[in-house]
Amino acid sequence: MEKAHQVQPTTRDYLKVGFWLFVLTVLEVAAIYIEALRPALAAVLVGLSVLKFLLVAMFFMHLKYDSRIYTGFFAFGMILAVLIGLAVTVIIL
Amino acid sequence: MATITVERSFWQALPKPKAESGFWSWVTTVDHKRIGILYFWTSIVFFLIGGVEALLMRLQLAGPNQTIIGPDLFNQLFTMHATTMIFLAIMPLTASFFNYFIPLLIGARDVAFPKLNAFSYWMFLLGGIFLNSSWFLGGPSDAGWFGYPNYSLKEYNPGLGVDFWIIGLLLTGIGTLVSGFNFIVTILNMRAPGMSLMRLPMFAWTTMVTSFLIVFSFPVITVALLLSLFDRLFGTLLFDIFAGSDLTVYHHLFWVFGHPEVYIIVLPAMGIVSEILPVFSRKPLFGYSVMVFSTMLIGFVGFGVWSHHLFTVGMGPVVNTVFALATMIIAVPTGIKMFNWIGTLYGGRIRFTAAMMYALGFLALFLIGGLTGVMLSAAPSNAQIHHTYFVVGHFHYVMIGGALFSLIAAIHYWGPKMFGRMLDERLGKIGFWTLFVGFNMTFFPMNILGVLGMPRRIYTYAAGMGFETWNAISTVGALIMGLSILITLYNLLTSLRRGEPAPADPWDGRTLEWTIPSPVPEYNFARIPHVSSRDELWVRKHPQLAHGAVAETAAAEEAPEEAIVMPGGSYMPLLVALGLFVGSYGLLYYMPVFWGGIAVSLLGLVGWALEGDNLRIVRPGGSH
Amino acid sequence: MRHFQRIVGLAAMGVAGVALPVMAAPQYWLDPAGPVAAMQGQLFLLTLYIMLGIFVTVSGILVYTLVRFRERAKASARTGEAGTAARRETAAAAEDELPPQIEGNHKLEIIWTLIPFVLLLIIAIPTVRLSFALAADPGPDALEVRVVGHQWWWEFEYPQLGIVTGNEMRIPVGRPIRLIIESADVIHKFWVPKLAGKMDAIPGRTNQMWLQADEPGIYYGQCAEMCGTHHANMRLRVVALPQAEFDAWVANWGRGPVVEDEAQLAAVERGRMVFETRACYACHAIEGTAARGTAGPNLTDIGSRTTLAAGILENTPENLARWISDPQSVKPGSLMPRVGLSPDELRDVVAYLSSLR
Amino acid sequence: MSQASVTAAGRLAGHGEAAHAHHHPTSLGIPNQKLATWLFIASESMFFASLITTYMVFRYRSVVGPHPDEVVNIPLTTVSTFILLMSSLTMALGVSAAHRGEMRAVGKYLALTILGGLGFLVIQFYEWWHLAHDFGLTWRTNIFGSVFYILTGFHKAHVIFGMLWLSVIAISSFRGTLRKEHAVNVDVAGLYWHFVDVVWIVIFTLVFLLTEAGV
Ligand code: HEA
Ligand code: HEA
Ligand code: HEC
Ligand code: CUA
Ligand SMILES: [Cu+2]
Repeated sequence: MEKAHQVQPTTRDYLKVGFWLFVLTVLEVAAIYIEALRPALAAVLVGLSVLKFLLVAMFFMHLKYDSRIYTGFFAFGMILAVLIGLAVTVIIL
Repeated sequence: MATITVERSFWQALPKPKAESGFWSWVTTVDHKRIGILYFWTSIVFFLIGGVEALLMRLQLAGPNQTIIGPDLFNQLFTMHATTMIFLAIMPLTASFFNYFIPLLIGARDVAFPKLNAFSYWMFLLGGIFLNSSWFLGGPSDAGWFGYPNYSLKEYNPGLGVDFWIIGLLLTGIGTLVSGFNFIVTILNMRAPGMSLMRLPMFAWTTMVTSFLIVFSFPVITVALLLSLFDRLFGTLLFDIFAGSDLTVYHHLFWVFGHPEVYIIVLPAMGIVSEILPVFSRKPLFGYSVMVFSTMLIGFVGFGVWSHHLFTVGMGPVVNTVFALATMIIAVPTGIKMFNWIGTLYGGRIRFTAAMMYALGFLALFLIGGLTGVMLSAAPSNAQIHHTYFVVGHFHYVMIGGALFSLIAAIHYWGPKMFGRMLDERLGKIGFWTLFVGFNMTFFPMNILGVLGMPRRIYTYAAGMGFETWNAISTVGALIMGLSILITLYNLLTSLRRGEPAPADPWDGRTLEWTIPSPVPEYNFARIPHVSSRDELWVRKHPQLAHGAVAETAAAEEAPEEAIVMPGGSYMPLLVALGLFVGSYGLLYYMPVFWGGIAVSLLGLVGWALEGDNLRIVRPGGSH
Repeated sequence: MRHFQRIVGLAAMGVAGVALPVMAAPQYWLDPAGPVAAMQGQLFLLTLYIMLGIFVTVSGILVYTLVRFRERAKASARTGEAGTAARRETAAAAEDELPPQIEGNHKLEIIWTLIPFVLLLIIAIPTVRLSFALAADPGPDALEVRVVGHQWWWEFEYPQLGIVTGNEMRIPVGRPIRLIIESADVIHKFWVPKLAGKMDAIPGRTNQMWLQADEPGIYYGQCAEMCGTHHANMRLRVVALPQAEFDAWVANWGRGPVVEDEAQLAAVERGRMVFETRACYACHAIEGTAARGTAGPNLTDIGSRTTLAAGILENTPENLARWISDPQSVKPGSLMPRVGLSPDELRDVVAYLSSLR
Repeated sequence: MSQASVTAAGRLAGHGEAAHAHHHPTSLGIPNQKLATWLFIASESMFFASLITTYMVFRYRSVVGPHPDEVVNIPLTTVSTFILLMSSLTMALGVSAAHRGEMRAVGKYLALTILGGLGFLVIQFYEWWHLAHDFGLTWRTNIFGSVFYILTGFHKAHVIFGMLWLSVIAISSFRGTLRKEHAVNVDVAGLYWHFVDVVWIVIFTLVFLLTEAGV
């Protein structure tokens, strides 16, 4: 059981996160159709999806409230995965 | 012994194994010690199989133009030899010691997930059987232990051999991954009170780092294998040149796994040596915290060097140099370990027991293997030694001189604890010297052969190439190694029956496993120990070393707990594993069997989750 | 200097008595025949010397430690070999004899972190330099050869000269050769140890390397990547010729049969008919004839090669006949099938192929 | 289970599979199951990273079409993405209910989550059918087809497995056998589900949006 003194997000908090996820998804799709964004589109899209990723990880997956160790494992795995993935892609392409 | 009954839903009413001895007790066991012993004997059997395969290759290579073994069989032999040795012999043997000793070393009664632990073992055993059954079902893979496509695809490898190889590795891989999670959680979360992370025995540290390497590298080979399996079974085009593929994708995926894998093999060995050297020089491990740090560094950097296996695929000078330099860096933390081991010995009072001699053998031989590794890492000259017997020499030095020597040291050191009998020291020493001599005779000539220009994976070579003498020496050496292995096996088997009964602490040990009887009772510790020092037992024996912190009285002297609850056996781990095992044959022969197998596994999982705990109460000191 | 290095290298690689087998080792690359292999060998020797130094130092300290700090007889008599329960009681008595319980030493640890760094730097610098140097293009006057690996033979195409040959690559001495390395089926690895290190032949990719022979001679090589049944029998030779001889070979290539008398000419003509009518032409090409196959080696200059079937048979008329009459008994699993020829046909075909010098 | 044996069970240091494990303090003070699940997730990150890397390298290498930019269907995939995101929301609410001890409510939230997963799958399988039917793209058509179906297929397999897992919990909730001490089991299943969602966020961006953006 999680420690009693830890703040638990309320249903309202979750709904808020859900709402923002919705907004971000809409923004992502909208971004594609905005001509002005074209030059930086890839960066914008990656940025938005990182935001979504963080929202889910921090709130739904409780990383914001839980032991730092979980964050450590996950972040380590993710960073390793991204670095190796990028390296392999760069080497081959 | 009482059984705790809980309310009986359908799943909870399923039969629970009751046997406490005999066949079914082993099949359903979730006791980490029994699982450790199962791992032990299984991996020894696979080691013998891999060794016989090696001897056959050595016989064929003893002289030029020999025809004892034809090319296709030879290719199958080295493929299966390597796969068996790495995945079915050395890794599970280390897992055997993880299983038996990690809970003992950290003062726990079991691992974090006993049922998962049993599952890991069954996946290993059944995966190994699946892999080796290909010998009888049309022949095993001949694509080498990295199974590069497109040679490994249907077009060039039409039989089922490669499929067996891939699926066999996937099956054992599942078991390995699961045990990786299990041991990290165990070590992080199941420590006895007072056993802080910086008091963990080195073996626990190396086990944990190894487990992390498993957790992060096995998924990658899983993908690599799955991709070629899809090409083979379902006709996808991932490695089809004519569809525009690039084969180096597989190269990279394989070695992103493959390099961490070699540290998965050697780190536990380093941990074992770090346990043994202090005991037999009667000194603490030199530079403990630096050792911990360099273990982590090796593990971490080990993920960034994979392309040193690919210097000749044409990645260009920039990539080659980056990976060459990264590879060289690893020599620094490894060197730190080497010097700390010598620092441990220095000034000590060194007892040359068989276990100690094997551990010292590790130091000398791993040194040679490591140094040849650094020679390999210089990309431009790697182009000459790459894929020659120089590489074969290198990796046998690190994997046998390193890992295997250390594991045999562990057999002599921890065997008495596991089996309750002392091994014969004299035979142990004879075993050591024959192995040491045989090993160097077998593998040192290989370094020379590489320089003379002998490529690896050739089933024959012409006369007059300058290869004859060295190959002949090497073959004789391999026979001597075989003799040595037989001596050690004989020692082990006879000592089990007739050896002197082992006391709790035969070596004047330093760590918690020596505080409890040999062999270890089911509950390990009659009372969970309180730890106040890195070398807990040593400090209890020498209170003047306790640096202010007062060592608690030995756990054994306290009154034991009167009732200890232990997990009872379960059929489910085996059931889930069997479903996957049988299903795998279905994948190759008859799809309905595959789906049936998956269904059985899923049902087994549900049963696993819902069957309840089958807890049993054990009373130390009672009639048990 | 090079001589000296070679001697040290030999001594280092082992044990007395190495010299003899080494001298007869046609793939011993520490005795290089061109600049690429020489540079690579030098880097190898540098790493070898440094590693030897480390090995001697570290194992020296190890042995010294073991000898000096071994438990003396007196102590071991008291504590006993394997120890028993009794040792616990003597433990208290032995207390005063515990060796100093040293747990570490920061200064030492820093030293043995730094020294390896420096040693690695000594290797790292030439590693980087050489990596780039060897990857550089050999320049415009390099001769280009396209190397294609096949199961289990090598194809060499000279785009600038319009020449295709197999298993034996002829090159002029003293001129850099730019190799374009490809594969027709699975992954192979091109390697001629005395001239240069390896480079992969990967289907779907094109790799480049260069090499150069400093002296005329025949240099052995072989495939170094597991490529199937006859990976061990996928050998090759590089024949380095003085420029004039090379030019003569180029000029003669594709000139047709060389015969001594009328009788031989007749046999050769008959042989050519056999070649162009039986299955041979479907897989093999011979310049100036109707044979245009590409599944097997180009045989235009087969008579002048030193070996057959990727380096596993000496090229003699008897071996040629043996090969053609039943390749599967020589190289079981080879992709050249047995073509049923009558003894006469066989004799003529051999005469024809032998005349293609 | 008698009171005495519960205390005794507590002494079995953190025996993770016992439902009552979290009554007992573990060394780090966090439940074994959660630790293990996070490790599993970290490991799965490497799995999907390998697949995604393969996808990124291979996607435009096909010698014959169709190529990614000819087939991606943003509106449809957006809807399915949105549904999956919302199933994560209901999942989070379910976990939250479990922590408050409202074990009956858990089942309802999980049922919604499973429904979300089902909606996602239906749309995704429709998209597969659409690709195969209208573009002739199967996993044997070209290299893009192979790697696309394998990547999205493994993701779907994860969704399906998650749905089975959640069903087992939901059913025990409805039957009333899910008790307060099982909260950590709900928690862990939730982590898995969110992770599958997170992976889809990445796939959606890399496979669909970036393609549409012409990268
Ligand atoms: C247990 C397994 C193990 C271990 C520990 C290592 C350790 C190392 N390996 Fe090895 N290696 C393999 C198993 C292992 N290897 C296998 C199986 C293959 C072949 C796979 C195949 O193709 O089938 C291989 C292949 C291989 C290659 C590719 C060869 C090729 O195909 O061309 C390279 C190249 O860089 C390499 C390098 C190294 C290095 C630098 C280390 C370093 O970690 C070594 C570090 C140790 C030391 C250096 C000794 C102690 C240090 C000191 C005393 C300090 C002072 C030293 C210096 C300053 C140098 N290895
Ligand atoms: C940890 C791993 C490990 C271990 C322990 C070994 C052990 C041995 N290996 Fe292994 N080897 C590899 C890993 C290992 N190897 C790998 C990864 C490859 C690369 C494969 C590839 O290219 O794909 C390889 C390749 C390889 C080759 C090169 C093949 C080639 O490239 O053509 C050779 C050649 O000599 C060889 C020899 C040996 C020998 C003689 C032993 C000996 O040490 C074995 C000693 C054991 C015994 C001799 C058994 C004793 C038993 C008996 C005497 C019989 C008793 C029997 C019964 C009771 C039933 N190995
Ligand atoms: C189906 C294709 C095929 C046919 C038909 C065929 N060959 Fe070959 N041939 C090959 C291949 C492939 C090789 C290379 C074999 C190897 O070295 O593994 C080869 C090798 C040879 C060699 C040795 C070449 C060298 O460079 O060493 C000779 C000579 C030869 N063939 C002659 C013939 C003759 C004569 C015939 C007809 C009677 C014939 N071949 C028919 C495919 C064929
Ligand atoms: Cu071609 Cu080996
Ligand atoms: Cu490596």
